[in-house]
Amino acid sequence: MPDHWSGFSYLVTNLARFIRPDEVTFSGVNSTPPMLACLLAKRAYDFDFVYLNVAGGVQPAPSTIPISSSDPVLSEGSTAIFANEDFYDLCTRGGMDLCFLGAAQVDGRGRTNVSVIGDWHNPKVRLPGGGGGAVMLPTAQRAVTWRTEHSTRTLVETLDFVTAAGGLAGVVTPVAVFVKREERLALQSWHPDASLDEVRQRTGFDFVATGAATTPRPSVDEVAALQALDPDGQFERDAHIALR
Amino acid sequence: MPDHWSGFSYLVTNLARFIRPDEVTFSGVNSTPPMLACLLAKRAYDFDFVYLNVAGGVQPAPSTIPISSSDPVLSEGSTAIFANEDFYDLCTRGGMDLCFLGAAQVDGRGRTNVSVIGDWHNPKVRLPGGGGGAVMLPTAQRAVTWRTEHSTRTLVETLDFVTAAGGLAGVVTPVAVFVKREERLALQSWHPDASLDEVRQRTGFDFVATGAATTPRPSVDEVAALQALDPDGQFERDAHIALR
Amino acid sequence: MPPPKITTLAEMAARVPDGASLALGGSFLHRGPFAFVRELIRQRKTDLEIIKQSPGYDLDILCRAGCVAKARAGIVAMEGNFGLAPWYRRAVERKQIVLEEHACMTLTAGLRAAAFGVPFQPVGGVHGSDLPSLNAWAAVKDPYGSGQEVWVIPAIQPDIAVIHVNDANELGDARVYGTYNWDRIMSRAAKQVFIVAETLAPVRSFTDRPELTLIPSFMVQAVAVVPHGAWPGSCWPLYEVDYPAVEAYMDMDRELSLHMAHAPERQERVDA
Amino acid sequence: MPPPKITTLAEMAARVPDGASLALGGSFLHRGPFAFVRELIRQRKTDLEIIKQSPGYDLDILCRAGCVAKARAGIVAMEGNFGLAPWYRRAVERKQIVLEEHACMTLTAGLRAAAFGVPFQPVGGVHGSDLPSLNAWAAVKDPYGSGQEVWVIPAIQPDIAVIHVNDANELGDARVYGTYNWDRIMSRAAKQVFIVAETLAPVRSFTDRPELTLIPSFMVQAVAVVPHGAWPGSCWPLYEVDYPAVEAYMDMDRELSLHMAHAPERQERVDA
Repeated sequence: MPDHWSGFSYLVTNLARFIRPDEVTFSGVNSTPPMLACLLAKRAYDFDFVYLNVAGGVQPAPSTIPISSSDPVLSEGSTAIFANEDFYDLCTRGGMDLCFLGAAQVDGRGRTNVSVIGDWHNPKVRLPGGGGGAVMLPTAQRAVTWRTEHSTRTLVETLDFVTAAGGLAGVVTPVAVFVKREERLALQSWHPDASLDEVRQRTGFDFVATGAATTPRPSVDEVAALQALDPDGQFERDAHIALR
Repeated sequence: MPDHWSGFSYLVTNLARFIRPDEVTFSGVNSTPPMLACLLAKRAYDFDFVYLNVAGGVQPAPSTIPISSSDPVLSEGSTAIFANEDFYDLCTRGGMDLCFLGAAQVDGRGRTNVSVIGDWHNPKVRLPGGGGGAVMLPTAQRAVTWRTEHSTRTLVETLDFVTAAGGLAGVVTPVAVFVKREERLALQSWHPDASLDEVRQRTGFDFVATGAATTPRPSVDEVAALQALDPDGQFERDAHIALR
Repeated sequence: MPPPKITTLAEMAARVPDGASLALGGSFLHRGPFAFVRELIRQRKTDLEIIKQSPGYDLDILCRAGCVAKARAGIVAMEGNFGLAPWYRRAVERKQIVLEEHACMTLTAGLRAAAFGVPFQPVGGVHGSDLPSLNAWAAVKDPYGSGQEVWVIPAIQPDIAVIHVNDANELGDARVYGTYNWDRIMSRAAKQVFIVAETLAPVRSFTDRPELTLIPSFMVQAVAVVPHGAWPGSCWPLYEVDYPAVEAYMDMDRELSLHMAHAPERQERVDA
Repeated sequence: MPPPKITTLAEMAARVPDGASLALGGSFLHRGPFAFVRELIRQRKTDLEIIKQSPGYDLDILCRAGCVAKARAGIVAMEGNFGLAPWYRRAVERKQIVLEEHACMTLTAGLRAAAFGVPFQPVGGVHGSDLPSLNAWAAVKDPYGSGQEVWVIPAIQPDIAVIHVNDANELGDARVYGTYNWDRIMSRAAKQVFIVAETLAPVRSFTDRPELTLIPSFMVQAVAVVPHGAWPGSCWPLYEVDYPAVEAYMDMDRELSLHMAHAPERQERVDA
């Protein structure tokens, strides 16, 4: 796998790399890549962190990896049920260190749109809507999102609608990792098979790339963990992620 | 017992008589007489009502009658635990039909003081304090209190401090029952061994007594129920209630 | 004695007037009152207002059947690998329903206000979002001088909360295994609570462990026992999502009646 | 790996700095962290702020020992047939402590504001009471035009919530049988949570029924296992109030040390 780093593996692995020791980390609904990232981090890294999820799980040990990232199996092995009001309140009072949140469009200030393509009142595409973002993005210590498509449609200069503001701490796509720097998204690294030029061309907003380099390839432990989570490649196939 | 109706029995029985079929009725902390009244009503009356209490009980069937009216035994036999936030929220959103609340002083508008005798900042007697009243009295459909002493010290023209306003629906003492009428407490009935004159003399606030009469003596069922709750008279002795 | 609370799914749905606002329990494909929702369709309810932080199949199929006038929701999707909710999406894009778009927690704040008996509820975050102006939400400055401004959400009181649970008893008490999602606050905010239960459990099992009861009997107006009633969704730990059934549902060219005919509550009816 | 959370009562109390604000769990004579409170006295803590809707013995004995600077409370009494809390009463009347008098639910509203991460929390009722002017509480008019005015309470964030529970495990999860009183919101509002447990239960018993867990491990900083630690109060269903012991405590002429010497955690120490 290190020889050909798939977009799927790149996405999941780099989401996992945002997870830090001992922190409280949350993955939500409609969020298969961060769910896998949390489970990967539990297997691949030699530190512990508090994994909470939208299924009420607190440090769960699910017996199977579900298709739905809100499946109650994700609370299996948990010592407590931490239900929805509980984890939202934890976040708004400042106790959520890292929160993975979905987005359809992301702008250069790390704001997100999950509401609509086109005008809200005359939608071209009605998207899922507000979800966790508007409350969690500004109140989590760090919020990270992902896009399975890296394009000027998804990483935009101007959002069609600002669902959530507050500034993402990170964005991962199949070819790049952005982090927050001075209230803007800055490029941290790019896929070894891509280039800074390519990332610039495929990104709708301007960004700083000072110090950016190719992303370190997945470690043996990261590869093994993802392999264990997706032994027959079903998640990878379902994700339909292409580098280009 | 009907021949000599003790102040204790008068108090408990007349508190019970405020309970109505199918209503949600609550008894709280520091509230032995209403606790006994709820348990008496369950035994003596041929209707059902929803008995909630501060120990989290929902329709409990306690195996013993506790000295403390917040004793967890009061949730024994309950099918649910309805904890403190739950019953307060129920009350503030309008779902509590009848609420028994304690008071040290009551005025003619049915407001209560449970905070202080004397000036709040220079107390002669520091009383227990706010408790449920300030929130529950104005939001319960009906709130009823009791006093074990009927005097101008307890039923006053002017409260030393208004802990809770909103207008009590009823007040029971060892010799009288008051109910709310046109935003004031009006005398409903008096103990067969007392008189309207006596009640007037011993009450610090003016009240209307139109239609008031002697209180109906306890029924056979009421007597039997209280006897069953207090077979050796311990609660009656502990209550130290004298008619005069 | 109060009237018995155990009733049929059909009778329970019949108690829902056209135009009622319904809070639906569960989340996405998990533990939703889906048998109840299908019964609303069979009874051709109209003008419903659906309140749910994370609806999916339930809101979608109700939109498909033309039962919905308004949705108040946080995030609407089929989830799993199914993406957007197609009939909901179409209903919004064609302006067949009114959408009040929330964050999950702003909707919850509105439910909290109703549950707490206050006219509005402050909520953390939301700053910088376009949602407040969309919904004409107000910000209130902290009267205690912190300088903070906080968004407040007006009370949201559903007419009926409909909750699918694992166990209920004949008195109306209900409990859930695994996460209860948003069902607790829904049950406290709504004027009435209807329970759809997998199992009618002995009262004794509730008195043995009353701490597990999510919704106490006195708050519940009706209980229908519908095994497998969360189909095609999951009900932990009894059954998982029926993915092939959801996939078949997602075929927009396939008749809705084919899907409805496969519903377990339908089967049960035939048996009964 | 995080450091182990199981510690001794002495070490746990030693982590409380003078001047700390402590939310104490339970209610009146029931399931209070009384062994912990006595250990604070043994360690001669001063200037504590005690936060509890319905304190009794705990606040009283802390006042008696001179540990308290401020109390934020709803209703203070010994309960049962014991009436007022004598040493607390004396401390207030002699102005040895500052009292912030609440209704139980206004204190809870302050805790809710802290738990919800908002600067203030609306609360139902309170209208007509002298408490708002006493505490300089603000009323906010409903910005949504209902005409209602609602009292709002500023956030109350205790430094530490100390909760006496039935069972804890080595990870820090805690559960309670019977009512949890106000402990849930206390545990969510406080910066830290200390658990005093009757029993150290297997982790497996928590994973078997995670719905019973009141406070999840990651919110808990320390656990001390102190059987009978709620003495002279009750801990349902293990033991009832020790009424003779409370009666002896109420004798204001009797030395406090005599009462302290009877405490079960003292006995345990001698054994250890």
